[in-house]
Amino acid sequence: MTRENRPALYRSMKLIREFEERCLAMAIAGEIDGGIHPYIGQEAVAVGICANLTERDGITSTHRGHGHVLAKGAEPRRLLAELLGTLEGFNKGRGGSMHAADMKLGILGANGIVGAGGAIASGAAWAAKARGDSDVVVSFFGDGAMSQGVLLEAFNLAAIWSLPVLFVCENNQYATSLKLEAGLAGGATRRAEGFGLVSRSVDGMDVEAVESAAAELLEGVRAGRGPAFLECRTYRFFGHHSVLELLGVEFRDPDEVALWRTKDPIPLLGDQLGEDVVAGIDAAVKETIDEAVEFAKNAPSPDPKDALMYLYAGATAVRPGVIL
Amino acid sequence: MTRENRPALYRSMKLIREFEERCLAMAIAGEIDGGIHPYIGQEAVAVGICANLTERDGITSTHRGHGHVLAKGAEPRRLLAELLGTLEGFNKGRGGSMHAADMKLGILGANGIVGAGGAIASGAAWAAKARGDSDVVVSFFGDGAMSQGVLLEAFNLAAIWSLPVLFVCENNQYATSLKLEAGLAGGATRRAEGFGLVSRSVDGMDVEAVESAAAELLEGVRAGRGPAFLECRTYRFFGHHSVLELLGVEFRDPDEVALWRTKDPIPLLGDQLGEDVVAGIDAAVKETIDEAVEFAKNAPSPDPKDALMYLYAGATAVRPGVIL
Amino acid sequence: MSGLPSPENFGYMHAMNRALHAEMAADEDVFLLGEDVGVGASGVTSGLLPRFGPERVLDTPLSEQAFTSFGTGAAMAGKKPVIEFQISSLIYLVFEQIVNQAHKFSLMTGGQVRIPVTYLVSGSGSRFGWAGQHSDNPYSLLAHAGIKTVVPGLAADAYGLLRAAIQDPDPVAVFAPSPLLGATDVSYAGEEDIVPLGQANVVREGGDLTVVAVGQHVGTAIEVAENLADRVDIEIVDPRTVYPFDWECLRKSVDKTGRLIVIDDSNRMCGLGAEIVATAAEEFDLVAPPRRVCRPDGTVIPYALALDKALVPGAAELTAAVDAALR
Amino acid sequence: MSGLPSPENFGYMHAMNRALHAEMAADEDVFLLGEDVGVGASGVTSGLLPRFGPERVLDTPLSEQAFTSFGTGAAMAGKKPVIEFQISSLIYLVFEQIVNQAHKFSLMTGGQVRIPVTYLVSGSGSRFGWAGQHSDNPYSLLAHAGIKTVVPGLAADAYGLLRAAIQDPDPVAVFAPSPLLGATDVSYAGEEDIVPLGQANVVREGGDLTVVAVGQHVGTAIEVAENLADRVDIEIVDPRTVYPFDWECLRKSVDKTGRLIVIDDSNRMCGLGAEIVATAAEEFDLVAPPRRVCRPDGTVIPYALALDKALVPGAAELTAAVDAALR
Ligand SMILES: Cc1ncc(C[n+]2csc(CCOP(=O)(O)OP(=O)(O)O)c2C)c(N)n1
Ligand SMILES: Cc1ncc(C[n+]2csc(CCOP(=O)(O)OP(=O)(O)O)c2C)c(N)n1
Ligand SMILES: [Mg+2]
Ligand SMILES: [Mg+2]
Repeated sequence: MTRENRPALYRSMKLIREFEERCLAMAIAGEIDGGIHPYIGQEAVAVGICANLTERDGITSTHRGHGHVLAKGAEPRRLLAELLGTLEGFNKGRGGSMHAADMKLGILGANGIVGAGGAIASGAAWAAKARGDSDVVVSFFGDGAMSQGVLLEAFNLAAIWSLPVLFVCENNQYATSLKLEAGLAGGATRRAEGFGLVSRSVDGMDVEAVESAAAELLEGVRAGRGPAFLECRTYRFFGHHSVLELLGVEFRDPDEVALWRTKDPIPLLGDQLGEDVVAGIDAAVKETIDEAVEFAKNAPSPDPKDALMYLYAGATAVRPGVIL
Repeated sequence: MTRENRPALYRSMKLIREFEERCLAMAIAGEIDGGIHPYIGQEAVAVGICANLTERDGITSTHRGHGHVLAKGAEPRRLLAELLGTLEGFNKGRGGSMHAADMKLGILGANGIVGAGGAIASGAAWAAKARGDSDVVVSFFGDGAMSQGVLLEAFNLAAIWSLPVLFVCENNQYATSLKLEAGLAGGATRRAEGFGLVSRSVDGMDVEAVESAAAELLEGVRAGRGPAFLECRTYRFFGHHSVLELLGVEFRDPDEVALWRTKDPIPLLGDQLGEDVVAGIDAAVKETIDEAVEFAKNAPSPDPKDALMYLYAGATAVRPGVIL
Repeated sequence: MSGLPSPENFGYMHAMNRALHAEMAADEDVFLLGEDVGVGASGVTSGLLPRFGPERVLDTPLSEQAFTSFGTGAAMAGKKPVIEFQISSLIYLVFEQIVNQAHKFSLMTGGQVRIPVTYLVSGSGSRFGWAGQHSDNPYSLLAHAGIKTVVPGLAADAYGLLRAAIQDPDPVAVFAPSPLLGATDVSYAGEEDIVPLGQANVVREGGDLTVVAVGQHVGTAIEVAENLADRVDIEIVDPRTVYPFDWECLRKSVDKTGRLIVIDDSNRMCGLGAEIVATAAEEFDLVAPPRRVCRPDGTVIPYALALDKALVPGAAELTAAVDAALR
Repeated sequence: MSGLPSPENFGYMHAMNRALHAEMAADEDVFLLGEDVGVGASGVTSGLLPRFGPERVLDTPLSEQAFTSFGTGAAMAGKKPVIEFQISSLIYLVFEQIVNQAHKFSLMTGGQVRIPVTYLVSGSGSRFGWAGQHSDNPYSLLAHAGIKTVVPGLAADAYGLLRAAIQDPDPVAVFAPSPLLGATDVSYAGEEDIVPLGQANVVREGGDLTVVAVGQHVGTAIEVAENLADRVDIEIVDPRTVYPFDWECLRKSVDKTGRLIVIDDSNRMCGLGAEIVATAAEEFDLVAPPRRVCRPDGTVIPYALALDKALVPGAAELTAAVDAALR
């Protein structure tokens, strides 16, 4: 990739940042039921990776999924409409933050269960391979997920079947309160290599580094040389979940948090674009998000009578909770 | 270890062989319900490992567990009594082949679910560590188990908590019909290393090689330096399960089977002991097994009225299947 | 491989095997995955690898969780996976992947995606001598969670329901009772129709008492009904699909007979029998208390054969329940 | 950590927290493991790490399956693990390890070993706004499999049952309903007794109709009973332990009232409500059909709050069922 796409990378990161800051405030204010897991601080990962993807490529995402979904091209207003539980949301208000999905864009879903996405991604990748396409699927997950059995099984499956999957470990060094070293023996890339995955580690605060590392790995993946693994070393600037922000709880050392905030990927790239460019993008992004908030707040709510709509794809008689 | 224990190693392997040959015949004759997964060919693994263990050390075993159980010191007659579903069996006829356990000898159970033992072993090892003992737990499993999520999770758990566990992968190169290469990416030891385990691979047809590799690894494990992993390259001489023998089904290349049979660990060691020693041991072993068969065939059966005895350790009212 | 249990007879296993062949031939998106499916170790998948090739018959490593969610992912991308499980208790191992993932995607995505996966348990319930971890019948659990669940009791239904399951747009679990796998069935000619999900079958008509019989107990119920024919005229309802249950069919039968017994080889507590008896008590007109014939609460099947058999319901228990219901 | 939900009030969470403190102080073999138990992220495990140290309070990686069977292994070696699960659906993920391993070892080994593990689900059922994968109540599933299962509906019972669960020689699952975690309970003074497993509690006496109410619905039932007190005299039975169920207590109540309604926040099909209604129909004398108030079949909780609430039973549904039962 070249310098020409820097503004686009910046814009995408800024969009996520602005979206998440607004969401976090709304969640703390009680406007988003269930709250959110803010992505703030990790924007370079989603953006650097997704810069390499087309609409035909797939992703699986996590509980901390807004960044991935937006970076993959989803409309902010429809994501926010989902978070507000409205019919204009991608999932018609049925999924919320942890299940946001836009199948048309290959967004196969955030997921409320840590580590669940890797095997789903592998199945979708196999189907793409069976179609004879060069489409790939990227599976995002955290450092905590690296100890989840189903994900480890998926590494093996993808490797023996040589599937077009890129596994992206967003190593933000904590799983809720658990420090990386206390949870993960052997190290992320070494573990992935143990499953025969081509593996690399990259500075996840540097969007261009992420982008080019992913580009390199994806070249092999697309060419049918099998799956790969990319560890992105990153950090979340806020608490694990908005409810912890609300309560003012932080499990991490404040000095550590402060140090990582100095590595913010957005000004890092912004500084290279010049003030004018940045100001222009920032203003446009703010407008987009303002408009999204307006849109989402005015979107209609689903009817409680339809609570079980979509439970089955086929017509299926469901007996209600009370039969009088 | 020294040459002095060669007769003991030979005796232990021969005991397993004789036991298994008798069982296989009985299973094919329909005398053992459910049949068995014969251990024949793999004796050097169980014997080489267990030569390093005391009665206080634990093991977890597998569906192909007779060898482990016998090598750990269990009485053949009580194991056979279990296989015949009698009250003289370790499990009072409740467990059978896949659940044989003798807690007094630290045999924490064979297991019908592939890969299930590693996490159980880790818990028992943690308890030993908490007691301040230098006791260890060995977890046996096959190459097929190396792709089972819960076992991979257990590798990590044992490593981060530095537990006194030795993981022993009996790589007999097949999981039922699945060839190793088709099931396992990256290789066994490389995968284990990816979890921070000290790992080695050894010729599993050579009991002395297994014994000394295990001794080396167990030294570190006992000394509190954390878990280790040993791959033993071995082969089963018969089909996956006795029912396949009964049906005459073999998924492997007959030439491959024949080749491996030339590496039989028992004559390999026997040749070094001299004919007389071998003949003496063989005769004694045969007598032991004859006696075990006699014992088991005459052991009393449990009463069907007691079918749910032991379902709970505490007194618990269980409602029957028919209430008239 | 010729020694493996052959599906080349007009029995239950042959029916399932033929259903797989038929669906794979009819629809290119159908594919099969599972352990030892290539060699057809269970007997049910014989001949599929040679016919359809390794692109559509995938031998998996022992990674049930990953390959189950792999099925979900492939389904999202338009495929129709059939996943074979060698042991019924492997359903426990993939409970998360079926119940919390595959089942929930349709609603959670607001209908954006369908997950047409078939979970084929080729051998459920006691195998007599396989002990505690190989002998359960987990179908009530999947039904509680809302997974469409099928337990064919006759060969023709095994054929027809397996085809319907594969064609269904939702996840469907198919449990083949172990005791039936080796059975031949004279009523089955090897050429049968698709049986829609959710439709029960009145296997035997009668006016005195309704027996709901599940899986291999369709046979048990027929045997008992014939034995007792001089004393009581038993109607036998085979639900075939245990969820969604065909309540209308049962209602009609109980309207006629006023008496109900359920025979079902799962645990008493919160089992399928409980559901059927409960619904009948709430909604139907019964002239005598309904009854269940099932396994005891929390059953773990012991190894010793006499103990194993003591826990699995059969003709003796059903006969006793019929006698009690008539008193 | 001071901002975390504090158990320093006489509420439900405080009760559970005190029970953990009491058992860990009383018995050296008791230890705690789970995700974020050190910081007490759920609120239930607060103060245990500082008091008992990292040897007895183990923060685990996200490896639910391994740490559940780790508990089994530690139990075999004489320990008494308490395993916390942050989300009720994590029970699905460890279904194999609980149901097919821990539960079965006692019988399968012929009584050689006991597995005194407590599975503590500190937050079951809908959290209102957490959507499909965080809102289930899997207790009927564990009851079907034979796991001793406890759903305390009152703070004092949360204390007493959790202690009893930890002391029990078998695996026991304890489900703390999410809606109760933040509740304070004036009837609870912070000093309560151990409540033996398997004993129901008549929370309110009445002569006209028995309501079996589970978990947070003990409160729902009390509210409804008071509201309708001028029309109907409701007796409320809180089973507390859902398996093994205290059938004798319920029998006595229904003998008196002849009418039965169950309110329970799990799915209809094969749920706890089915079991209670079925047993009553088989064995008790009812003067009117029994009824269930529960979630619909196969429920997946949608995100939007109004939809979520529409699926979880409450006072309105219970009132309607009472009215219907009296007609
Ligand atoms: C299997 C599973 N276990 C536990 C949880 C509860 N939980 C949600 S997020 C989380 C931490 C995840 O850590 P990581 O994978 O590093 O992602 P991060 O939150 O750091 O982005 C936990 C324990 C869950 N959702 N799923
Ligand atoms: C989790 C699980 N999956 C599948 C099975 C069925 N099964 C029993 S043994 C076996 C093969 C095991 O292979 P391996 O671990 O290499 O052990 P081996 O039989 O070669 O000794 C399979 C698939 C099982 N018991 N448990
Ligand atoms: Mg993390
Ligand atoms: Mg093997």
